[in-house]
Amino acid sequence: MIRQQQMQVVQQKVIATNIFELTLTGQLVLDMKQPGQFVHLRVSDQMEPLLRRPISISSIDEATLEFTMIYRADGRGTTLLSEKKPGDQVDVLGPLGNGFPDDKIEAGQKALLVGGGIGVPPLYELSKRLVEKGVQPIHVLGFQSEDVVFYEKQFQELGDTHIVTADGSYGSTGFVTNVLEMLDDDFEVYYSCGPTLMLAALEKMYPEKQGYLSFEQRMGCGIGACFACVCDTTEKIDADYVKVCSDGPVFPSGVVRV
Amino acid sequence: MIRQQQMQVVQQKVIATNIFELTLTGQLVLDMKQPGQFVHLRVSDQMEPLLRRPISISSIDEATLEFTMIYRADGRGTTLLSEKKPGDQVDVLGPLGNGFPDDKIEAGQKALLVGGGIGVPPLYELSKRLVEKGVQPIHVLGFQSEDVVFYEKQFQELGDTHIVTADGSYGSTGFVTNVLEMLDDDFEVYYSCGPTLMLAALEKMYPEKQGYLSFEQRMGCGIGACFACVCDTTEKIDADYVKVCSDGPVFPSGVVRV
Amino acid sequence: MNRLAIELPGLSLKNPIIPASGCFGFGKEYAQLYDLSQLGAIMIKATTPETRLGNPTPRVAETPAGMLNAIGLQNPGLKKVMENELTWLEQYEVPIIANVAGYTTEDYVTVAEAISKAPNVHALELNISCPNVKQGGITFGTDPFVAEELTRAVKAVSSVPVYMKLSPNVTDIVEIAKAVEAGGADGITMINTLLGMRLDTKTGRPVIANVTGGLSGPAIKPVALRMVYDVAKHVSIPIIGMGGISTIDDVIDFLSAGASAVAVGTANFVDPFICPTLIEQLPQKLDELGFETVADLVGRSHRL
Amino acid sequence: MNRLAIELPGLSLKNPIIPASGCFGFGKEYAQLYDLSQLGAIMIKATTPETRLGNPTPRVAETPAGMLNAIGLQNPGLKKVMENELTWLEQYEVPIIANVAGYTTEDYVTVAEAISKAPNVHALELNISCPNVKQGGITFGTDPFVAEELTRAVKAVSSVPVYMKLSPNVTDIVEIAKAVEAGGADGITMINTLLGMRLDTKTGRPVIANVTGGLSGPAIKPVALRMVYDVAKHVSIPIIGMGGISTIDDVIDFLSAGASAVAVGTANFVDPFICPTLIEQLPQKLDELGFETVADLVGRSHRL
Ligand SMILES: Cc1cc2nc3c(=O)[nH]c(=O)nc-3n(C[C@H](O)[C@H](O)[C@H](O)COP(=O)(O)OP(=O)(O)OC[C@H]3O[C@@H](n4cnc5c(N)ncnc54)[C@H](O)[C@@H]3O)c2cc1C
Ligand SMILES: Cc1cc2nc3c(=O)[nH]c(=O)nc-3n(C[C@H](O)[C@H](O)[C@H](O)COP(=O)(O)OP(=O)(O)OC[C@H]3O[C@@H](n4cnc5c(N)ncnc54)[C@H](O)[C@@H]3O)c2cc1C
Ligand SMILES: Cc1cc2nc3c(=O)[nH]c(=O)nc-3n(C[C@H](O)[C@H](O)[C@H](O)COP(=O)(O)O)c2cc1C
Ligand SMILES: Cc1cc2nc3c(=O)[nH]c(=O)nc-3n(C[C@H](O)[C@H](O)[C@H](O)COP(=O)(O)O)c2cc1C
Ligand code: FES
Ligand code: FES
Repeated sequence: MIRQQQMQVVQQKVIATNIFELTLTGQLVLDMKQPGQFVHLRVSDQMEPLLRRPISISSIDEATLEFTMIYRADGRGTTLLSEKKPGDQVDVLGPLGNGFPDDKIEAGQKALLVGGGIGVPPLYELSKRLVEKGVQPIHVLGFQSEDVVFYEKQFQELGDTHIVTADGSYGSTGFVTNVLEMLDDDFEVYYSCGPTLMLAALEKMYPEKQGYLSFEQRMGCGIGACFACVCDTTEKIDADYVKVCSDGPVFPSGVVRV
Repeated sequence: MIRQQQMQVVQQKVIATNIFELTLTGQLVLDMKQPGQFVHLRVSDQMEPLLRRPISISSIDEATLEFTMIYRADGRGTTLLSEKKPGDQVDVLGPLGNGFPDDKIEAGQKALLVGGGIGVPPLYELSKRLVEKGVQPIHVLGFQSEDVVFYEKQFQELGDTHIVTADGSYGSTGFVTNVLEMLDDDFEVYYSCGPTLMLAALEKMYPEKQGYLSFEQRMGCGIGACFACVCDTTEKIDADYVKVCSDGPVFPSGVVRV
Repeated sequence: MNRLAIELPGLSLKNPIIPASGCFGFGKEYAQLYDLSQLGAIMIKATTPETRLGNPTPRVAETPAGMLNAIGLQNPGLKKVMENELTWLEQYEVPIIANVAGYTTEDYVTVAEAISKAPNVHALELNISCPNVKQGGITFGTDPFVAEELTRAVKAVSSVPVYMKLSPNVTDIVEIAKAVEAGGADGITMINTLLGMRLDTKTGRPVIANVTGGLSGPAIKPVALRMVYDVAKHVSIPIIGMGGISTIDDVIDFLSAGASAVAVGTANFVDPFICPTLIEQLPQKLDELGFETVADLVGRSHRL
Repeated sequence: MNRLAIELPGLSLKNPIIPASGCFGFGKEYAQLYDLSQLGAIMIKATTPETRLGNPTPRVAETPAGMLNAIGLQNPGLKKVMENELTWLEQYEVPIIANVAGYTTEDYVTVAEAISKAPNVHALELNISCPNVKQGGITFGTDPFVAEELTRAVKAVSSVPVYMKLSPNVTDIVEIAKAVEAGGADGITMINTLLGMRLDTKTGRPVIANVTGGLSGPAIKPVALRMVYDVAKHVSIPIIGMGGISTIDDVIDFLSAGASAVAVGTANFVDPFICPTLIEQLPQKLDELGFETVADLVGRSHRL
């Protein structure tokens, strides 16, 4: 169920240059069912900035009623968000959208998880759930440069983790595709979140594989009412368009025209 | 000199229902020369609420570089201001305008200080300075009701203090004029800040006395450039109009057409 | 007696709060959050004769205390709206105001004639002002003669009262209001969005793929309020006011300026529960202001 | 070479940052805060033939990310402006753009002819769009024919280049821009304020004594930017852009949209040091964006 709730900041931490990890707590966590879903946050009680910001859920802890997000403080909204301190309230609308299905793969099989920059966070909860299920995840995570790399250790604890930076300042040099070319493709399903160009490259690289891709669009309502976030579709599905917020943000590969 | 400075909150205290006492510190305090001057505050770094809020200086402490304001949290801006905590910064433009002159009266003489509601604060610094000078102040302070009375003790320490409330819930009942009618008029100068109707009543009551009245107007710039805050004048002065922000807020009685 | 009730041509509103067209889809999404029967009415998304896929994305951009949109009237088309959306909405006790759009008088007439026959459509709102669509559209709302003729044409075929939705992008909105009144409009809804633009400062490119978009949200409230106030002075048909409403005070201001009911658009995106919240706050606000009914409050600024 | 310099008819600007008319008086107040010689130019307060006392107060009201004003062109009149204000301003190395207002063509002609002879007045800005003044004023800016004729009349008597200041309260601003260009205008300044209103929710009364006022500040930036972008596409005389500018990104956006320089109004009230701050930030911003000069940046959105 979608709810709107004032949730409390438990922790706010800088984990890389301009990259923040924010943990909130509240009952709404109990409704978070799938990795890859997102929340729509109000960053201010004032009328400016006005709109909510969509941020992916990066890990969920039902026991403590806490969930964590990782985001880059970039524009006005995310900068304000980064100023929230423990005890402050954040107005959360969520959980929204459809995440990564974890029922497409079985214990003992391998899964490929490919993240680009600020698209990495939702893969963390996914990977945890896959591991719990007995699936073996392989992580390929691309970043701009060393100073914005985050969560390497956390992913390593869950499975093989390859870091690649565009400027070569850490891990291998280049794009995630450069790493992927050198890896076996003995995985069952791939999951990815990151820049659209990256998602497009993956679809091209693994035309025969089952894949799940998380897309981004500018949003208004976040719940499917305003038609701000539509994407064109391919012949693969019947609909003329899909909405990232309510039909996605995760779609099977081949559905969204990239 | 007028300056713009990020000043630090030292203390924020509720002193009556919705009435706050806010103490800030910074070098700007050294420029505060006169009781009755005001500061123009930005209450938010965001674009809404947009304009600065004019608030009177209620006491000045050069030694500690601190000054205090007393304000009612009413609209959007003052409510935001009331949420500032010790250590937070407030963007202050000031000191602005011309305050109450304390050179119109001599040691041993009596001064009448009449304040209405949120017009009371600037009289506090004035009274302190008069007392320092050897002047004997009489305070007549009007409020709506008991729950919004403030600073009674502080004024009592400086001189005779009469409290009057409109609903009679504290002190005498009625308006400041009801109290004034019962007092001697053996004072040299009167000083007042409060609703315009009150100021007008005072001028009528003491046509022969020297008086100084502090006026309010909606403001834009606060420094005399935008012509938002003009008041009509009487024949008593040459100018067709005066600006509350830069010519006032304090004017000799009889200057502003009320 | 219901203090919040308002009677308008075709519309017996249990309260004056209506989600604005394009900001509420066809209600399905918000129905997940609360019971739509609470609402005064629902203004559904613009409907055109055929399916429309709208503009390329990005379609929205944030601006100071506002937002731009260039959705481009995306909608499933008349047939599907009637079969799927309106039928689905019948489960709720709420009158529907069908927003009608098009590029020719025939488009409007086609949609108006058909959609006005749906049992739960109690009024039409003619979107003659959408600034997002390149052909036509814009002219209907900016030329008094054209606006009057269109009103007349639609009135001739509609089975329910017709409200004309005015564009604020005009020199003289009173002139347009008078024209649609002369054309037989039963009411006016106003305002649609102001034409605006945002650039990506880094690249210099428009953020909205369509280059320009419609500005809505709190930023435009002063313009909307002024227009409602002016139009209310000069026409005698009722007005449904909108533009930046996001608090109960905003509702009061539009009613005071002469609107008989209000629509809430952008604020739904900021707070999806805004409409029920406003409905809940209204009685207490009436008490505070010393008014017995909403109807008593309508137009009070003109009576001072 | 000065990277920030811009050459416009009559104006050799050392940088493109100009305080907007009515928001900076005649400079005296801001001169207490910083050296006015830093500024690209100064647009002084509207000058009319005679002293004017303006509208009753309240004259300003805050709105979401904006403000309304109805000052009503208060100014000391032509004679005193020339004798006191302009003479005083001569101590600064800064070109003055004299804002001219009036209610008849003769008013404009009288002020323009005289004030254009002041040694430090390098250009005129004709305020044909002030929405605050009840008589006249409004028509000059909303009718293309009238605007063209007025331009011609003023051009005939002015000793310096003439910029026409456009009103945004029109259906088609490009039409007005083309008209003033045809009338011989040397440049355009835009936009003036949008007509708006605020009510006191408690009483239902207009907050501004004049009932309506002009909306300015960040709220109107999207509208202003769209208009500058559209006009730049259709005229070849230069534009000085304004409307809601309060950050260096706003400056870049207006230049990108086609303005050759910008004016900053309301933001002076929020941050009295905004103009020198923007001037200081501009070179670094040019570096970031990879532009050598301000001139290179002008109109880049049209070249993408
Ligand atoms: C489903 C989804 C999940 C996301 N998850 C994450 C995440 O986990 N971590 C993270 O750092 N970022 C995430 N993003 C991107 C994030 O929403 C934007 O970075 C953020 O909205 C930018 O806001 P701002 O205030 O910093 O920028 P501003 O420039 O002030 O934003 C202005 C407007 O544009 C919108 N906007 C700007 N960039 C984007 C963008 N890339 N996508 C969508 N809207 C945008 C804003 O929401 C706002 O409405 C996600 C986006 C989507 C759609
Ligand atoms: C010289 C001067 C000194 C003042 N000193 C004090 C003081 O010491 N303590 C105190 O509580 N109040 C004082 N006021 C009044 C105070 O400025 C207003 O209460 C405050 O601006 C209201 O802001 P808001 O955000 O609460 O209201 P909002 O309704 O959000 O304000 C909207 C706009 O109206 C303006 N405004 C609203 N009421 C007033 C008013 N009464 N006077 C001027 N502008 C107003 C605001 O500044 C703002 O621009 C003073 C006013 C002036 C002119
Ligand atoms: C995303 C979006 C889509 C809109 N679509 C329509 C539409 O289809 N038909 C219409 O008449 N108005 C449409 N509008 C305009 C609104 O109905 C309303 O007139 C306007 O947004 C002003 O109200 P607001 O400030 O409360 O949003 C749309 C507005 C937005 C923000
Ligand atoms: C208080 C105030 C007074 C103004 N007076 C004038 C004026 O005298 N002449 C004029 O042409 N424009 C006047 N304007 C309009 C501004 O010059 C400018 O065009 C408008 O405010 C938009 O810019 P901004 O959003 O940066 O304020 C005034 C604006 C304000 C806020
Ligand atoms: S954001 Fe409104 S439909 Fe997706
Ligand atoms: S507030 Fe601008 S002149 Fe007084």
